[in-house]
Amino acid sequence: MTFDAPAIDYAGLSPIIALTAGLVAMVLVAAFDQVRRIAPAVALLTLVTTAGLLIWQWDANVGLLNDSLQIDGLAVVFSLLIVISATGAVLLAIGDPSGDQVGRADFLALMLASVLGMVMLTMANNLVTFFIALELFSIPLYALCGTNLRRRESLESGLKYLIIGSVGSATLLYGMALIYGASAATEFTAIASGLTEGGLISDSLTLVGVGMVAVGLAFKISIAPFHQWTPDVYQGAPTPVTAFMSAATKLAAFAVFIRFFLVALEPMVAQWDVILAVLATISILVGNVGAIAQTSLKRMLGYSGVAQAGYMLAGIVVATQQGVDALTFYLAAYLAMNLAAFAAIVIHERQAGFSDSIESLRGIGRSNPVVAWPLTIAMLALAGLPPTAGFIGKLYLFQALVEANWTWLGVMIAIGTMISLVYYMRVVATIWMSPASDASLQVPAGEPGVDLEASRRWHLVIPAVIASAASIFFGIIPQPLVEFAQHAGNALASFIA
Amino acid sequence: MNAASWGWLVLLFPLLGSVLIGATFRVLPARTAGLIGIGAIVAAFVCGIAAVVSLQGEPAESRHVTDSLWQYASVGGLSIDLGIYVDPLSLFMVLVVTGVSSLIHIYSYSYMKSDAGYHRFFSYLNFFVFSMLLLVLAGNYVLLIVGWAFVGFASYALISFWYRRETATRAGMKAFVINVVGDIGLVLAAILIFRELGVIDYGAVFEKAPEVFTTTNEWTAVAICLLLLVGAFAKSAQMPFHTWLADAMEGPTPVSSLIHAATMVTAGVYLVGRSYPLFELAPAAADVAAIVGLVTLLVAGTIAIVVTDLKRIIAYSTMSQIGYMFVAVGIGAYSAGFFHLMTHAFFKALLFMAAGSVIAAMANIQNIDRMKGFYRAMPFTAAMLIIGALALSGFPGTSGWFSKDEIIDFASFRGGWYEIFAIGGYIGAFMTAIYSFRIIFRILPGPPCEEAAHLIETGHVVHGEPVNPATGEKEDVEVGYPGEDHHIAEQATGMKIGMSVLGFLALVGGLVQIPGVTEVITHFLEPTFEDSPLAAMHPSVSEAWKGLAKGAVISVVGIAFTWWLYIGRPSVPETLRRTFRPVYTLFVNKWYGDQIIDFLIVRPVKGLGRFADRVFEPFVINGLTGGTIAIVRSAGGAVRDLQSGMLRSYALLMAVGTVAILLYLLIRSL
Amino acid sequence: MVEVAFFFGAIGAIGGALAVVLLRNPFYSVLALVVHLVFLAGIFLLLLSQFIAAAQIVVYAGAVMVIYVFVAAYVGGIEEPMFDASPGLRVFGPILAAALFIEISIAVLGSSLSALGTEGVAKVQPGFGTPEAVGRLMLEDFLIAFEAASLLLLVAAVAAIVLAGRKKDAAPPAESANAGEAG
Amino acid sequence: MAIEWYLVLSAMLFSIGLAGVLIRRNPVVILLCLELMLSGGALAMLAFSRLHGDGDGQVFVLMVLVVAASEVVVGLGLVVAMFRRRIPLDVDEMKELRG
Amino acid sequence: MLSAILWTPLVFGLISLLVPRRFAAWAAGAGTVVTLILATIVAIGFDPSGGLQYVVDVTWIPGLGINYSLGIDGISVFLVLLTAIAWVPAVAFTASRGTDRAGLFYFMLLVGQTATLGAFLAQDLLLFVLFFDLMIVPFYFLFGIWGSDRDGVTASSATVKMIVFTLIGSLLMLVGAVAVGVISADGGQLTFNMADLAEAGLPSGSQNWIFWFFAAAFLLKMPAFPLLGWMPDAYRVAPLPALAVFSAVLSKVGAYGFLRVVLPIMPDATELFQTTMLIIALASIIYGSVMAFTKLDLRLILGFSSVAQLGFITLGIFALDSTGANGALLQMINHGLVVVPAFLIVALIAERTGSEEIGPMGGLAKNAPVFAVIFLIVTMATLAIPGSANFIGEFYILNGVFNTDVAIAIIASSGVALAAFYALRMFQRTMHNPLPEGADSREISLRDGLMIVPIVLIMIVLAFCPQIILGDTADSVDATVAISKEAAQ
Repeated sequence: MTFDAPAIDYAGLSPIIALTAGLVAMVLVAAFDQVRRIAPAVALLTLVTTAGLLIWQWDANVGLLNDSLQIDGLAVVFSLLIVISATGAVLLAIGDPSGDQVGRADFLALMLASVLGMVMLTMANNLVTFFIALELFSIPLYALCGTNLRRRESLESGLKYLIIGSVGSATLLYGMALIYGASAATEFTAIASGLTEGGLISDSLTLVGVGMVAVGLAFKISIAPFHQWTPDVYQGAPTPVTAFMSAATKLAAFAVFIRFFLVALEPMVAQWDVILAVLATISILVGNVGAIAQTSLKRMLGYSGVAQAGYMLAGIVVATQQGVDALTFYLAAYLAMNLAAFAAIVIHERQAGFSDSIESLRGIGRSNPVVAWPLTIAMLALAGLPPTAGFIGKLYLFQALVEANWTWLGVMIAIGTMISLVYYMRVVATIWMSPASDASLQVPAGEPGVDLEASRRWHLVIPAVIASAASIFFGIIPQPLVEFAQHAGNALASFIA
Repeated sequence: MNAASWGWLVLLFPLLGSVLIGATFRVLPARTAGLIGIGAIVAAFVCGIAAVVSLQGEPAESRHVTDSLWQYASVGGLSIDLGIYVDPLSLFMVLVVTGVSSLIHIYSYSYMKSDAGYHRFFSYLNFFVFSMLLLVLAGNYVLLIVGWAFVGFASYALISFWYRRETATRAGMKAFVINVVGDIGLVLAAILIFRELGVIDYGAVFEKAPEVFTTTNEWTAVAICLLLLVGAFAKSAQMPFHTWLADAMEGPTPVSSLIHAATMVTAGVYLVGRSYPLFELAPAAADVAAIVGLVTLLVAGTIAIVVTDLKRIIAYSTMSQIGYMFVAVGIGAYSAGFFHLMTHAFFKALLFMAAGSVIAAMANIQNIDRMKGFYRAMPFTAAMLIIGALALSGFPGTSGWFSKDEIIDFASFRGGWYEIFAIGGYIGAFMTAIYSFRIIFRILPGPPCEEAAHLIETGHVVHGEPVNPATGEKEDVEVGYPGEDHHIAEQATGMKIGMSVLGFLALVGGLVQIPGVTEVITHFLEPTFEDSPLAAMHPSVSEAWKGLAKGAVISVVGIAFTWWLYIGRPSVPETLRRTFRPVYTLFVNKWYGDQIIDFLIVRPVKGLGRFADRVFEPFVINGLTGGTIAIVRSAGGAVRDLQSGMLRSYALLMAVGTVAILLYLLIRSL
Repeated sequence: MVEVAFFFGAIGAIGGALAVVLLRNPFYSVLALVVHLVFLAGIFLLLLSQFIAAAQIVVYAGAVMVIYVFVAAYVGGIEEPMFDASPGLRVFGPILAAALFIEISIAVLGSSLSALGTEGVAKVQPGFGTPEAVGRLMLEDFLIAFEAASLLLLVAAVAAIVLAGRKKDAAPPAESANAGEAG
Repeated sequence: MAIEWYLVLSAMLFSIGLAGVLIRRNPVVILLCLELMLSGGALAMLAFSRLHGDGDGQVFVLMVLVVAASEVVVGLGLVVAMFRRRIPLDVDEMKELRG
Repeated sequence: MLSAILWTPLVFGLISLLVPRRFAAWAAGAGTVVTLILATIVAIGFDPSGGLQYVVDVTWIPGLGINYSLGIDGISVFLVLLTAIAWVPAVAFTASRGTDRAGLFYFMLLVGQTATLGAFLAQDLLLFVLFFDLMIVPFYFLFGIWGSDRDGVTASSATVKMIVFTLIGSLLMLVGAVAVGVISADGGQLTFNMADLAEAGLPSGSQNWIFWFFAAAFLLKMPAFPLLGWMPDAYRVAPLPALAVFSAVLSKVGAYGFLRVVLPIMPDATELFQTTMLIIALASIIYGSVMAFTKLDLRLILGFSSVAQLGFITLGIFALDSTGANGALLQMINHGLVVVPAFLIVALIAERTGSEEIGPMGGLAKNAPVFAVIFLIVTMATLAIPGSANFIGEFYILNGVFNTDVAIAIIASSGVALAAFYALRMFQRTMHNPLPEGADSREISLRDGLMIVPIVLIMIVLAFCPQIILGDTADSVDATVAISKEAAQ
């Protein structure tokens, strides 16, 4: 039998190839005990190479392999951000007990696999790649959450994430099926044309399909009411994993969310924008009020993640290029602040015997600046106070919303932010304004991974410092980041206003 | 040098004196401070005379000079100059103020000797004189208000001069707050004037007023005048703003004599006289002034008859006398009013000084029931007291006789319902005679009380424990209240000079204004009131003399009656008191003025405060904040309950969400 | 003929599915799923997708289910009590599922996509659903997805080893259980 | 045989699977129910693929099989790990993380 | 030039954060002094009729149409100067007493100054909003870290309350500001330059809701009745030097915002809601005064008195009358000048009596005549005794309101009497009456005198010629008021 192999644009594909190579290499490393120690180096090398290749492909805008992938501004920008957060996570993972238990190489292999899935997802341009890439990044994450085998929470979070996640993907799959049925196509632009030509823009079949796809994605970016896994998983999973997934998952899912809804489903914006607006509102409220009175820092960040997802979703609702820009900017800012926060938490955990309770932060402001400052900056940024990137991000979102006459959603965001101040500021208050409690200092003996020197480890301090510095820097000189974000938006110029 | 420049100098000296003393109180020996104080005022007095001279040089119609240092404030057409307005009236006031002040300064030089707060006293006193002069020289209403408030402040500072006494501080607070109420009246008046006339300077205002208020008693004009009167009454302790004056006696005696008898309290009269063009356009308001004056003079008289605190008696008599002045300016007897203002300044200051010397001798006991036989103990003081009392009760020939009766004459001369002012005036005069000589007959004659006796024997006064006469509590000598060797009574030269000069003036001061003979005041003030129809008319000389005769009779009879009351039949007062118990209680409780104000104003305001503090803040204000927080928190609780940790319930919620969304979309697709 | 086959298959598939849900012993549920998959494969055949049907039987009923059986056997057949800690779910679960079913059905039946009433395009191109066709598509249009799928299997294997595989440094059950409590 | 019927069948399987996830407590069984949901999706895919006579759907289903397999493997891995840690295999018992 | 003023404090703040602690105070002090000098130079070089001056205008975020544009006009010139003045004694006082973690303290304090100056200088709406939000952050730390738990109020809880509630308004304002820009750009070139926005003119429909977004922010910041729930606790815990500048300057930014943003950009809405705002202001006056003479805690007395004062200021602004607005602006500066020494005096009193409750106090004047006199002057200025510049401020305000609504003017004037009462009460209960046991009546030290007296002297100078300020402000203010006047027609 004969078949004509598709033309392969290796340049465009290079980032994926690099990641795949890295992944395979990592698996090999895992196989041989004597070389395990180089695993982090391999991982970092892979990520850096990928980043380099992505930057090389900065201006690319081509479909790969019969348009099953599309490498363009959107893909490049989001992939870069994903790679950055992965890099941070890898650094934080060094010396993490979970890594040590499952074998560091395996751990990193899973992480790389996840990254690969994400990068692929940012480029996914038809339903099949969409689905497979989504699973490729989710399934390793399920495993990663469970990798701290000693802690019951870890396994529990893993299983919860897996089951709920699978329900989500099943729903997504069914929705895809319906859309495929309605449009008779799997490639995004083809779907758009299929739907319009078939006159099925507002057909029940299509709409239900869209609804189910929306649910599936909403789950991934933890939009209420599909968010409930988030706090549990954030808290239960090993902190480096949380640090990775909190930003990266959102980045990947939002990338495909943008591409699918603004390319494939662009003709029927009027049908879905209200749904998304309502979902955004719900998560803003639920996330913010849920975060109040949390005692676990990671858990609180989980809820705040829900709220932040709500803010970001607003960027899609407006269905304008500016909306995409704003969303991208916000995601980038969110990456920085989140990384800062989690890096600080990792350092703190390692010193304080894996307690991430907010109480254990009392008096840190005096005793441990390396934790206090990044965490403070992160909180201020998440709360959207100047002069941090968070402020500009909100500003950008507001502009996009007002431009598109979604002002009420902007007001919702403002209200949500007001509520959020309560818990963010409480953390800052605990850090700086309460006397140190002895509880925060005494470390459970023999706990693996406890490391009183953590605040001097370069691989922990560097992410914290860089990330928090970035949150401030882009608050004062946002223009570069704005242009960065606009690069993503421009990719869709031909599809949306 | 024209009158205006002299006027500025008049202002300058007291200010300099005050600042100088205040600034150098650490280094300056006490006496020098006193001398500086005196010097400043005397200099001001001299400049005042110079100003008069240079002003009299002018032709009558142009005897008013305005001069402005710089623009004080100017926005949106409302421009205020830092300017003065020099004319006979203001200069007249300047002379009275500076003149009396100089004497009182001299008196205080000895009286306050050995008071720990000596510098403070003279600094304040000079500042007061400065403020008073600013008040009378001010060239526009805003600056007037400034002076107005400054004298209020000075009076506050001096009333609570012995701030160790809670009674004193409370009295000071009372005086200040009531005066601020008056200030508000003035402020609103000024604003209203500006709104109606578009100007704020005296000259301009008086020019434009007739053009704007074409008909008499336009409500705006009346409103302006009434607001002015609020200020005037508050400052001059007229009803219903009179309650602060009696308490103001907490201050050192020279203060009572200067501020609360001679000068500040008469500012209200000056204000009305100064704004006469407005008042003549709103006769209704003028009548209000007169009526209030009348009521006050009667009420205050009744109180003065019954109270037993020496200084308070004189204080109430002051209120009563100011009542006369208000009647005068109210009915248009301007020159008479200001004449009485002058004479009153003389004899009332004198009375206070004498009283002060007695009180000193009594080791600060002010209750006249305890005083007896000071005639022999302190002949000089006694003489001064008698002179003062004579003048006050309008004994023929004394200054009070001429001035008071001129007012009453004018009232009866205007006739019509103005007669009641005449009648009331005579009644008041009778009462005046009674209370002034009540003092004399109670404390001078008879067997000396122990203090007096001690003074006679040792030639020196008792060294009583310094106590607060009001509460009887021990005094803290260091914060300024007389030290051990304070009781120099009348021996001190300073006091002698002060008293004797004033005594002389109280006796002969009236001669400047003998009807038909010397009408100096009238002529002097004429240019100010030249275009006032009321000022133009005079009772004929004969009528004037008739009136004086009546007055003479009343005062003599009154004095005689008083003699009979306290010397002839000492039992009578007691029987009277018993027979007219209710009336007596009413009088002795000062017609319950304090209680009424307390009930009407103080309590409601305090109640409001309590309400705001106890109810409004916790429930409403904090409710707004706490309430929102509570709502959010409870919502958070709900979310957390939903987050049961049960995986299947998570799935359930997802399913619910999905079903709901699909439902919406299905409906949407129809 | 086709109808009969369809309903036969449908009943079998649904029956299997219900059995999976309702049988209380996990072990039986696994077997029930196998049954379900077999019948489903039959229905796949009706949809002209022989290759998928075959894959279904071989990969699924064959390979995957074996893992299930092992695990089910390893962890032992835990009889779960019929009465549920939270009876609410017992009630609402089925109701919601039913609601979802109805909604999708309405969507399908109410759709204006007229073709739904038909058996699909009259004559599909020859060899539709044959291994060749699928293979060609997979290597032409969906190469990347194919690669991804293979990687996915690899990763899944790694993950399984990571989680279930015995590590020399992994703590023996007993004490780690305590650790579990402690954590 | 009209395609609708296949779709209705797939919807039913999907729902049954969902119901199973909601009412069963043994993670192993829940994984089985997830399989049901996926196969529901797969059936729908195939039905449409037949409808349009277009092979993409079939490829898709193949991918679904792979995905399902991987999920199962990881899921069972977790189950085994939990079993090893003596953690009761009952999702209602997994309440360490809550609130 | 303006950039220099704006960033000097920040730079020195960083320096004092980095240098060894014993130099920190010097660095901070130098920073404030340099700022003061620069501000003075600008104020002297200011041309009353020159409109907007020293303009700096650079694109900052072209992507969002935000410019870094500064400028100074009659409305802001003296507020900038006030800010520059107020910080000097605050730093000096802290330095003289010494503080824990000095570097951080001065850093925060000076960041606060930069932010405040920024709010006054910003000519780009979003820049203004940014600085407006930024202001609160350093004070959150200052109050929280160096604050003391008093009367059962913990510093952290009080500060969280404060920042949350003041930012509620700010966030709405952010939305409002964006809306202003976008709506008036109307698809065209997006700009947030205030002047251009005023030019463009907003459709009155959108003005009406945007107005309240801004009003919420400003009223909360002042704070005005009934939005002052956060104020008492924050005042209770705050460290006094920081509180002095906070109360003196930051509260004014709210009022300034009305003049700078609301009146010119939303004239129709201003016109529409004038009465509402007047009533709110009136309520603040009455409530503030009443609370001020009910409370016993000196901080709260001053706090509520500034509520009342800001009520007056708001009243003047919304009289929409030249005299009223000018009076309001003058009053902002006067009140700022009064509050700084007032709070420092409170600190001195606390040092002498160990308490800030006037209940058990008294007699401090005994051995401290100079101290007493200084306090007396401040008190008199607080109650706006005629002859003080404060009086002229209130006089013009009342005049303006009188032309707008006589009834409100008359009721408002009662606030003056209440002010007299609470201010004197505060003075007497501390300085007069018997000296209780344990309190030590100590004369003010030369060092402390040097911090307070200069400001008192400025007050006296202004008392002799408020025209110094009014002369410069009049033109700009009149222009602003004129806009909303036109809207009325």
